[in-house]
Amino acid sequence: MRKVKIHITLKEGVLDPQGKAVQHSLKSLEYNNVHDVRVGKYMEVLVDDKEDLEAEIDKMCDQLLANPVIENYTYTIEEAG
Amino acid sequence: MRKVKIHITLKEGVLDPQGKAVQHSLKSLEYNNVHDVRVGKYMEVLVDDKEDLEAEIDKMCDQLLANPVIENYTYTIEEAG
Amino acid sequence: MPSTLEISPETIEQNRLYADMGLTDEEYTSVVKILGRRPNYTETGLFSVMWSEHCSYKNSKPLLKKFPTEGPHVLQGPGEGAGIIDIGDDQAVVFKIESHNHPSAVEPYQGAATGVGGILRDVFSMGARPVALLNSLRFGSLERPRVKYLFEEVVRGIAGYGNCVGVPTVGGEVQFDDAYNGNPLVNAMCVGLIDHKDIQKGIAAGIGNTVMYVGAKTGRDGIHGATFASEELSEESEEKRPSVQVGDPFMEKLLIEACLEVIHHDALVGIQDMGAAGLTSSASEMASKAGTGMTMNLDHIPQREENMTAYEMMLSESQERMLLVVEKGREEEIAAVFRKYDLEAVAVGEVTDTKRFRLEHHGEVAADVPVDSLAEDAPVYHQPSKIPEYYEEFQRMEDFKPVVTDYTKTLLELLQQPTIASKEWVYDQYDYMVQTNTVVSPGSDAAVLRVRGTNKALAMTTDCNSRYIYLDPEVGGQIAVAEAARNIVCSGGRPLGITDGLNYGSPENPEIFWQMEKSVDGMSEACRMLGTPVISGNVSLYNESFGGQAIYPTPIVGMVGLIEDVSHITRSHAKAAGDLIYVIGETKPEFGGSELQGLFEGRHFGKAPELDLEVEALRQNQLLTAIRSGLVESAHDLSEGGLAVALAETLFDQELGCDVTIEGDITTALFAETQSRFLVTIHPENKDAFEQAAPGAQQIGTVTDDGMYTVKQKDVVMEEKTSVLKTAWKGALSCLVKSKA
Amino acid sequence: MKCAVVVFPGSNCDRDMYHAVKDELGADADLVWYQEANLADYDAVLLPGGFSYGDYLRSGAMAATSPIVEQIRAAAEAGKPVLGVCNGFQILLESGLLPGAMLPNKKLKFMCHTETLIVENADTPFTQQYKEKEEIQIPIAHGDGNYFCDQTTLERLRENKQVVFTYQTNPNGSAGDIAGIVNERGNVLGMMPHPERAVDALLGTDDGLRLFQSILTYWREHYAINA
Ligand SMILES: Nc1ncnc2c1ncn2[C@@H]1O[C@H](COP(=O)(O)OP(=O)(O)O)[C@@H](O)[C@H]1O
Ligand SMILES: [Mg+2]
Repeated sequence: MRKVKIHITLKEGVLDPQGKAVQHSLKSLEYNNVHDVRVGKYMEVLVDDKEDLEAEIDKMCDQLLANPVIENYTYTIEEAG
Repeated sequence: MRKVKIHITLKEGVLDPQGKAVQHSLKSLEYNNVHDVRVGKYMEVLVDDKEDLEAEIDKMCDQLLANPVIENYTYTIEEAG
Repeated sequence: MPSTLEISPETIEQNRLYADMGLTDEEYTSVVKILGRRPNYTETGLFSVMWSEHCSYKNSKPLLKKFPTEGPHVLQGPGEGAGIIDIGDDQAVVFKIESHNHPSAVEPYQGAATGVGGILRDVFSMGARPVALLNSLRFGSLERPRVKYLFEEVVRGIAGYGNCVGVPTVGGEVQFDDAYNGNPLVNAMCVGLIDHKDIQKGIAAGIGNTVMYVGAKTGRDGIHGATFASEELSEESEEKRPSVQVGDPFMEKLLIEACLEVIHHDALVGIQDMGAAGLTSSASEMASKAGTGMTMNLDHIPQREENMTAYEMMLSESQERMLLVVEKGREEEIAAVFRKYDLEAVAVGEVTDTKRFRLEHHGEVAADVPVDSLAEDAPVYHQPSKIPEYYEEFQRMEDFKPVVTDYTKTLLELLQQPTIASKEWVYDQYDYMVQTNTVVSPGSDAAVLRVRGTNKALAMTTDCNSRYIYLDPEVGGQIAVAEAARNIVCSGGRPLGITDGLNYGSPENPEIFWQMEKSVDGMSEACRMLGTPVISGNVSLYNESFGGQAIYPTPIVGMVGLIEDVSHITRSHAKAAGDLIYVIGETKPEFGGSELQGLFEGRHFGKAPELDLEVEALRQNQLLTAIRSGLVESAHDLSEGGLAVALAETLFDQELGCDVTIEGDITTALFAETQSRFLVTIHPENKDAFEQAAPGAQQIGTVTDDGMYTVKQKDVVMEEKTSVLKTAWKGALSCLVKSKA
Repeated sequence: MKCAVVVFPGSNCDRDMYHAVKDELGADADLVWYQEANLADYDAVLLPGGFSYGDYLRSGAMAATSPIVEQIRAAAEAGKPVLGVCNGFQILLESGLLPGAMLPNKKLKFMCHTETLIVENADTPFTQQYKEKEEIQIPIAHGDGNYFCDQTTLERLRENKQVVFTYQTNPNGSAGDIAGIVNERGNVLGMMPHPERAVDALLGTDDGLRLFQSILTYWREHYAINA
């Protein structure tokens, strides 16, 4: 079994309303040293290992998990604990 | 400047309807080797470095970024590129 | 496989572990007597949840008996998932209110969301399609960061759930008062529509029939937290902690559609939602009501987590689950209906003739108790009651006489009080239009929904001014019902009945029990007089913050009315310049519990306003008759803030002006909160007819098109642009939310 | 004209769309379950609003992976009118039938109220009965209605007159104030506002009815004669 950790982030140039809101809230809580916040998704997917696992994860991300118009994704594959 | 990468995940035992739905969807796309999906948040926060940065990030997470009743968080601090 | 070492009956008794679960010594003794032996761990759990106030109403039952619950049009009174009232044409309206106060105090988003989910299930488990949601919310002062967080998240949670399932949230109320600083109230109400022939019951009838489980898997959600404090269990691993219930509105939406399909299937015998106390209450109540017994094999319960014990499964409050009883041999037909929606219906047990509730797990008997002992035989307590000191003091007080120097400034301040200010910030987040029946959307007195395919409409509202109830529970209780009825009548509806959400502090405190008793008396009297039986309700006690400070007694009234013809639908907004403005009802210098008192004094004291129920009923009838005769352009009840506020609210929609002349003491005329009053606008040509229909009505002025809010006596008392008043009123709440705490 | 209202798990404006077309417009309509539909039998395809798959992951994303999307694509390629409202629009974006993507509303709150829309292109199968630049009242109800596309796409949309509706006062942060767009061919419309909620004056506005009437007229002009 493998644990795939997937990070999905907004592409550069895509406005991030959530990030902006968090940044704004942090500022009103007087964290004045915060310059930027970007909010993305983090997924942990538990899969059976197989030969072409990477290719399959790529496909999953392209097909469903990320939207290529606005998002990038990266992932790492680990031994599942 | 530092880039703080924060992972926010649901505590164990807390229902993750979103993860369940994604898992189900992957299954109907015939990724039959997927056993579990958990969906969390990933944030990148750009901050000025300071002495007690870790303590401050902890405070931010407790106070705003994570919901301690249902979520856990972890983070790493990197040199901002 | 089962790794948990089950605690022995002896240990439970010796270490009084039952007390951690909420049973008293006497209750434990009577369980032992019922069983003829000591209960095991699971059985102790079953009794503790079923005999809790939430499930058994053990402290409130004697009070609830006082409510009138019958009427010629009542098809189902209290007792089932929700009450049902006939609306003609073989259709009926189904409704109920439910509290989710404590979960919302801990995790406001999920607490409120699952509150909405729960009340929806109560309604669609009757076979009704949910057509509307309402809510009634109480928070402390928005100046506190925690309160602000609770308020924002509760509203977001209600929206998140209701919007997703596609049931419009059409109305409600929000009040803010220091009394709720430590303990917010979140009550959700659902209204459904049903054809008489589709009415379902939650019964487990037919010996040998199959019990089926549908919906979300069972996890360790919301299991009675106290049990986990015991030493034995704290040695267990972290993952055994109960977790907060998380709602899945998507699952609920599938359940709604599947259940509304399955009720047409003749293999279905009974259906009930799993609400508080989950499997335990739904299963045992279904059997108890049918006079049967039930055996369940817990190995078949769909489980979300590993190694769940019988105790955990039976006490779990995982959301979005339903229990069905199905004709033996026809399980597959039922399962097929659910499969279409990707839902699994699993056979988990069978109806027996033993009148016992028997649970098997891993080949062993996990529990075996008489089924009636859980439901019907629960203890009933008659708590002592005592008149509170504060009440006697309030009764002795001189009447509060506010001194207003600048009427316009005072009006502006009142309009910005969060309880009076526009709730648009709230309801803009709710999809109040989905299902396309919402004729009068939030922002008027009651919400109105047409009944598609007919000429009828339903009016609905939630109301409760808890300040009056605090000052005088009996009169306050009457006022709560009367005010709800006023809102229905102002919309053109005849009140049909109510659901009540009784929220109080600890019933074990005699002064609080007195509040409960008196307010129920008051509500009952008003219900009798206004012809609105109580068809369902909910009780939430122990609403106290850590310092032992109880909330104001808050018995919320959810009322539904029938509008016989959509042409009778009336709003609170004035329609056109030139229309005449009338006030129905005389005004007295009553300021106890008023907004003005709160504004000036920072607290509420003295006597509540008086109420004469006969006068109330008469005026409501006159106004309704006038509305139905087509004589009324707009109607608005006078409530918080008195005439000055009501007049402003009436003008806001189109930013019209008014030219009004008042008589007598100015402060009283403008700001007193005397009951049984209405503000009405009519077309000038209906003047004579209207004055005949509403004999006591007094013309106070006219609607103008100059956009100026003008009130005179001999001289001008107030003169301000309606738009200025509106801006203050409209923006106040979002301003308070955004402001830095 | 026979319309298919496609029902996904979690759709919740399906019946509203059905009533609008069937009762108010007077056309034929069926509610078709996404797994069972045969869209070849229909003259127009309507994707209703709601929360397909709970709006989990991204609004419309999971619905966009279901097999019926291929049938919707075929209907679009055959030139049939395809209308996606709210969640239907999101599904059209996620499946690539329309360009761009949806982000959360800029204020991050769900919002529900009536907006003033401006008809930017009155020459589509959906808008013939409106006048160009006409202002119409149509309700919105969404949390993710902040339309995003890159600058090149935006310019192209404008050049091709693919922007059909804009908001008079942008409520959600949408690029170019966009409330609705069509594909290049003009027969696939996605819009966040709900025309099916605006077909009966009793509920506040009936400005949306003409959208459905336009579809019917278009169908009569292009297909009914041959059919
Ligand atoms: N929590 C809420 N949810 C939905 N609508 C609300 C809520 N609170 C207030 N409203 C709406 O705002 C309007 C004004 O409410 P309120 O001032 O309590 O009216 P009233 O005093 O006439 O009962 C009503 O239409 C009501 O339904
Ligand atoms: Mg009112």
